[in-house]
Amino acid sequence: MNPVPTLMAAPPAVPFVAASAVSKSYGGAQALRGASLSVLPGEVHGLVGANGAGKSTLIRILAGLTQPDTGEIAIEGRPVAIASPHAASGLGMSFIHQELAFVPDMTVLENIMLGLPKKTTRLGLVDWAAIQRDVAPIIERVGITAPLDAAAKSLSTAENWLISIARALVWKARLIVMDEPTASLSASECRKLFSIIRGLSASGVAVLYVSHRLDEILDLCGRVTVLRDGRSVAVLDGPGLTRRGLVQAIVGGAVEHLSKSRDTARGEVVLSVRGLRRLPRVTEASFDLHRGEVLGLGGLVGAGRSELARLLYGADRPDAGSMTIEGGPFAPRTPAGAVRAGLGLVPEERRTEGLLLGKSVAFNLSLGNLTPLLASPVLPFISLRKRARLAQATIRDLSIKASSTEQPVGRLSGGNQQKVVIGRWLRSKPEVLILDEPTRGVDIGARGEIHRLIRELAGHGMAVLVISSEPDELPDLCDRVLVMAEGRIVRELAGTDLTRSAIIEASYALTEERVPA
Amino acid sequence: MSDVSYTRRLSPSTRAALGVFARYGTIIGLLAMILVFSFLSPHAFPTFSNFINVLNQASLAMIIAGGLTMAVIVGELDLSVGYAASLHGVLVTGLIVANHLPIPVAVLIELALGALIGVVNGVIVTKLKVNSVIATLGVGTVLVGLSFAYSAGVPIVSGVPESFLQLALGRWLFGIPNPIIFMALVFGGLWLLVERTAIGQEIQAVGGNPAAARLAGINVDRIKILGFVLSGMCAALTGTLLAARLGSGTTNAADSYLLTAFAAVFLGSATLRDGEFHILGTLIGTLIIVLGFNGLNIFGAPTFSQFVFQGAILIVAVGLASLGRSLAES
Amino acid sequence: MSDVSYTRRLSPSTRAALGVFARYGTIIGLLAMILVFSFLSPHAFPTFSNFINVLNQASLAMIIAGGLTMAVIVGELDLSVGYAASLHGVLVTGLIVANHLPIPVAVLIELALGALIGVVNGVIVTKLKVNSVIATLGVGTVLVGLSFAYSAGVPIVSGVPESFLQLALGRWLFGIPNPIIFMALVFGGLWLLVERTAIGQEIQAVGGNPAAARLAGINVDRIKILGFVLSGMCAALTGTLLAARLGSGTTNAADSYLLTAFAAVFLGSATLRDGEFHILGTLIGTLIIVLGFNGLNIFGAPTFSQFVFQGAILIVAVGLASLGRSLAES
Amino acid sequence: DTPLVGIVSISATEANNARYIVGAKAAAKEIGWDVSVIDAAGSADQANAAIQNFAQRGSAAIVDMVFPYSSIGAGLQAAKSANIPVVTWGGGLGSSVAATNGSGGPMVVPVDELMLKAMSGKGSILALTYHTGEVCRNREVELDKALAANPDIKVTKNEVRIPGYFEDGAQYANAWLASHPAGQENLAIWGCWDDPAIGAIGSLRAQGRDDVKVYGVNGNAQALENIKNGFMTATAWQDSYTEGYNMIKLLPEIRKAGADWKPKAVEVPAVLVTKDTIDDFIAKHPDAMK
Ligand SMILES: Nc1ncnc2c1ncn2[C@@H]1O[C@H](COP(=O)(O)OP(=O)(O)OP(=O)(O)O)[C@@H](O)[C@H]1O
Ligand SMILES: Nc1ncnc2c1ncn2[C@@H]1O[C@H](COP(=O)(O)OP(=O)(O)OP(=O)(O)O)[C@@H](O)[C@H]1O
Ligand SMILES: [Mg+2]
Ligand SMILES: [Mg+2]
Repeated sequence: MNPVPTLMAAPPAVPFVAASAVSKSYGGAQALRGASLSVLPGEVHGLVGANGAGKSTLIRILAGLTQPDTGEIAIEGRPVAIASPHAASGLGMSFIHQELAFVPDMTVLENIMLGLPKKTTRLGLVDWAAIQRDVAPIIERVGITAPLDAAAKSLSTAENWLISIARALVWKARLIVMDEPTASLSASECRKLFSIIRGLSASGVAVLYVSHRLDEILDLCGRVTVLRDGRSVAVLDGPGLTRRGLVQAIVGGAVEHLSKSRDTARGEVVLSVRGLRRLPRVTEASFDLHRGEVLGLGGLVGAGRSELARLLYGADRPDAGSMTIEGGPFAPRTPAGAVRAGLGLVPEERRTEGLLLGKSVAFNLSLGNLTPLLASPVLPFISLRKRARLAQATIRDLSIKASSTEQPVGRLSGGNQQKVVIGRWLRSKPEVLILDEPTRGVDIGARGEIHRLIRELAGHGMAVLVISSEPDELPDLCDRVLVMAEGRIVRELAGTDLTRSAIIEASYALTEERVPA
Repeated sequence: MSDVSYTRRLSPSTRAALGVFARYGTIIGLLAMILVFSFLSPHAFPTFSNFINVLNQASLAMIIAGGLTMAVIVGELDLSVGYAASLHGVLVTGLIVANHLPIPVAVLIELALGALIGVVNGVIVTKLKVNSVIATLGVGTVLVGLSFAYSAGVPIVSGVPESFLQLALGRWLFGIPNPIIFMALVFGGLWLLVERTAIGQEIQAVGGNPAAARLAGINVDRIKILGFVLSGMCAALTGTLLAARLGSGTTNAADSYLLTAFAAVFLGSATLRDGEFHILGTLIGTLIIVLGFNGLNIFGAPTFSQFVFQGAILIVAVGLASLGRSLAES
Repeated sequence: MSDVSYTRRLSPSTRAALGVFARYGTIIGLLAMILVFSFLSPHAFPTFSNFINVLNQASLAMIIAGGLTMAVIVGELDLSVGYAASLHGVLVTGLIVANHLPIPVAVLIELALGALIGVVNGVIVTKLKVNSVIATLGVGTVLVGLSFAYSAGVPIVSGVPESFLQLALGRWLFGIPNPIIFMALVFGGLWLLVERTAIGQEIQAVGGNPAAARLAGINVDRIKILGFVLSGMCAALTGTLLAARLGSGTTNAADSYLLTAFAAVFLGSATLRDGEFHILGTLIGTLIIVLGFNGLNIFGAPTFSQFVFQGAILIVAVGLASLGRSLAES
Repeated sequence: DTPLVGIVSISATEANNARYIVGAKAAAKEIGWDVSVIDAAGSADQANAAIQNFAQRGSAAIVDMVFPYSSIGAGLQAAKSANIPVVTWGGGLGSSVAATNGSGGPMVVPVDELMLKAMSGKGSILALTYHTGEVCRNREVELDKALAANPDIKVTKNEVRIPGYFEDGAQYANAWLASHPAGQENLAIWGCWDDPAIGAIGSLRAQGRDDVKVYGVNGNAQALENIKNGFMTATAWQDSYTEGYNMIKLLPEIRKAGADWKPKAVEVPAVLVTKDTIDDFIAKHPDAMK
């Protein structure tokens, strides 16, 4: 068992990395306004803030991916300029970015050694046997179980995270920066990650840890820097480091809590699913979705929920099973067919599956729902004025932080991008809306708004299916929760049974039977 | 030790200027080129008749480039357009001369055939999932073979009626040469389609991010096929007009349009928008290429300089635009 | 209400068979082609001397395709290789005939020049951030201009020494034609580089996911430039060997290699690996194209069928491979 | 086994090549030989490969169309070591080539004479050249010789490309016409073969210019059609059918003579065709319009 780093009374003299008064603007947007950050050797340092607060930008600057406009960065007291990712690793830093970076067609071992100096034979060829011997202890320590010659693309997200960590360890980095590492990890994978982080810290490696999950932050970090609107507004440690303190620093005021309105009456069945299967990830799924209800789909990452959503949505074809929508047969062959039948989807990977990053907010909001934009009912032309007006309304309704309706959506922060994807379905009002991890990577303020929005949609008679890997999220939000494990729906929870612990218990039900500890 | 603190490298006004340059650079370049050539050849270059002549000459390449733009907007390349246009030229004269079909019927058959070739390209790319470079190269090569099979490579010449030639040589509207009219109609139509219709929004979405477009409920395959169909139809129109202009259908008459069209489309992507392909850009791109060729010729520049000019203008225009853009954003 | 139910589309064994087909389909196709031609022309086609003959013919296209593979592995296209090879052919004969340089010196100068052209391509793509299609098309066009400037388009013929011709016509090792030796050296070298060295790892990473490679601290720009340099050097070697084979340096002698090389590289990507570009695949891809040409020639197939074959084999090979792959995975 | 003659064509798309092949086939039928044609699509390397392939097949003779003997070194070597005679059409006589005809250079002389007579020593010429082609180069040399005696004629030379000669011819004509307005001097456009000139005619017609005389060489069907319609002034018709026919008829002789064969040129004279002679010409050679 690794010890939790003790809360140090007086920090040692020289921080490993210290950034001071860093500013950075992208075109018109001011991402950082004189932010500061210092990470001590061997500490686990948290970095938190609302969406768009500038966390990723600060990290990208440390990584040499972008250059700040002004500011100073020092490593062990010596000022440095970090011109490239190469320079950053030369300074003893290793990064695990928000968007996972690995080469899908290369093997696990090749990905671990990516960009690192490699042992060669006398002929100048890479000596993979020697390298494998060298990294074996690290692989053991990190807990990679996949064969080293498997292609990285055949691995799960969690295993690819482990690859990144292994790379950092091989490089003997003094600081490992992790940008929202747990966003796509299961609870057990999270626990494993935490113990690795503690081990690193104990062996003198500093970790800079970015997350929206405050429980993790409180659990792991000795000190926490809070960013708000590009400024570092607080550094909390010791007794000052509390959930309440963090929330106040992040939001800059008090947060109201969502109280669930239980008055929505559940209507007739809209979508009915029977025996849906697509091996290997979905074994059997049967359920009914009612008008006006928010149905949660809980479980561990990899339980097959996203796959199930894709089946409902016609993005994949099932092996067996049947569906009806509003009593009529429903067998979508494409997402277009599903949309016509009255479905909508907010996909899990918003940047790659949800958005056209180069196009404007208005364009993205109107995508897939162009009928309201038609200038006249007879001609096929659309009205750009209508598009802008509708976009403006949606931006207002969802309080999306965008400079204008014409701003490219790729320049919004993660949370605001997510709101744009949801906003798309706000106008077309599908019968059934599926949201896959709608609040992943979304700050607590925005998360509250998104929850309120979901309830509101249900209140207007929409049937909503919410997939979430955070057990906390579903009990507050949903009328009823189905728990999936290993491709099956294993439990239905509603009413007073619907609690966080019941979801967790059901999620592990199958796993624990099969994998003896 | 040297000073390593960061200072802002570019002032906001410099950045803004660079941004303007990135967007309007090619247009500025076009205007500068026109000025220089007007200065060098004041009597021959900047005349209305020369402009009409150049535009008339360029119209065919422009039509094919307009079609190609549709293929690249949906994210695919269409290397078959040159070969296809050559084949259409052979077939349309064959239909008129050998099969005695009325001209409008022959032209309509070509347009339908162009659409069909587009469908074939599109289906191979979307359903067989063949990379579009290889698919359209393959289809183009097959088309050359078909052209040989039809004509044994011998141009179809005799008996081409004058009324067919008038398609390209006539001036049916206000004394403007017909090819210019056709070109204007094609560009106007495509511009409206892409920028102002619902289908156009879907076309742009498919080009921007096919995965997201698909999940937003757009039938991506159908839109991609549509891009190829428009490209194929434009190739058919170009091939037909070229046959009318030359008075014959020749197996490789239009092959060389491929490179011109490509260059125009990519030059266009450096114009006005940030590296996106669009119809207006293609228009400006073709103008740069043909006016440059014309101006250099009138000035009497040697052959080699024309190649150098054509190659260099591409790199310089696109390079400066993207450099300006990335500096402005940095 | 009718029950719309699904049934499993493919049995596991069918899927496995399709997977095999996707990987080995092009090789199976190659073998089938050899069988068919052997059957059609039993005396002329399946002989050792014909095989050597074919390989000899193919070697030049193979070398240029091997170089092109390096450019596409790092994720870029190099459309300048054909024009560059033509220019090298003109220059190397010029250096030997007009400047009386010793042959090895002239060849080394060409290789250095080829590397330089690669650097130019690479810098334009990575630093000016110009799309590689447009950059290499532009550079290629400039090279055509330079070739004209040097030779006015007139082939350099008289005074080419016999010893230079021996570079391509000689059989210095075990009676194997020299081009085959050069080709084997190039492919062996490139294969070792990509598959077995540290730089090769970086090359693969840049091609597989440039963003990830950059984050891992790999100097992506330098690796991309390296890809262009290797492509440029292979073009130089091909151009030089072609000049030796033809006994003259001609402005457009090697232009047509571009299409062959492209087709070979993409055919190769359908071989053994899942749609990745790789050296071994390119080898097999070129063999298919060249053996097809040779077999049809020997069989005496009409001209049009050669085009149709070349186009169709591309589509069929790549199409079946990717279809097999996606069905196997579905 | 019937003997086989292998023909390697630079471009079966080109009308004269096609006509030569037709003539060759007719003759081959008469002497009972088989004919096989490979299109090298303009690539000298493919031409070499094709010649090697014919050698491999053990053909009785090989015809090289248009590729100069200097660019088919590897092919000639293969044919020589297999004892197969190679003849050229427009490829010249040299190395181990046994016979040639169709060396198109001198064909242009009557065209040049006609053109210069019409200009009577004054005016401007747009010459559309193609340096890479041996035949075109020879014709340009003839033109330069003829022009040397006419210092007051200004010549603008532009290089066309293959493919792309129609478009190039048209674009060069456009630019040249812009600085040579009608009614000021004698104007002529000269193509080193018909096709670029036909491209230029497209420009003339589009601009409604009828003051420019246009000259081509080869006399392909399209050029003849243009002469009939009055858009082209003159061309020299190459009787490539007869050239192909005669050459194939020669092959058995060459084979019989073996090592004793003396390489020689067997030229067929070209026919100057103008507006005045076109009707007679067509009556005499109806297949020239095909
Ligand atoms: N490439 C870019 N171009 C323009 N603006 C950008 C770019 N990257 C970030 N921004 C802007 O900078 C601000 C800070 O973004 P950043 O990604 O650093 O936030 P974050 O704190 O990581 O948010 P999240 O929690 O959502 O990931 C946002 O307003 C964003 O819109
Ligand atoms: N083709 C695949 N091969 C291997 N692993 C995969 C594959 N597709 C998905 N995965 C992994 O499976 C998990 C996701 O599976 P799926 O999306 O079906 O489940 P989920 O319950 O929706 O999980 P999540 O919470 O990530 O949405 C991820 O860890 C992902 O990396
Ligand atoms: Mg972030
Ligand atoms: Mg999921």
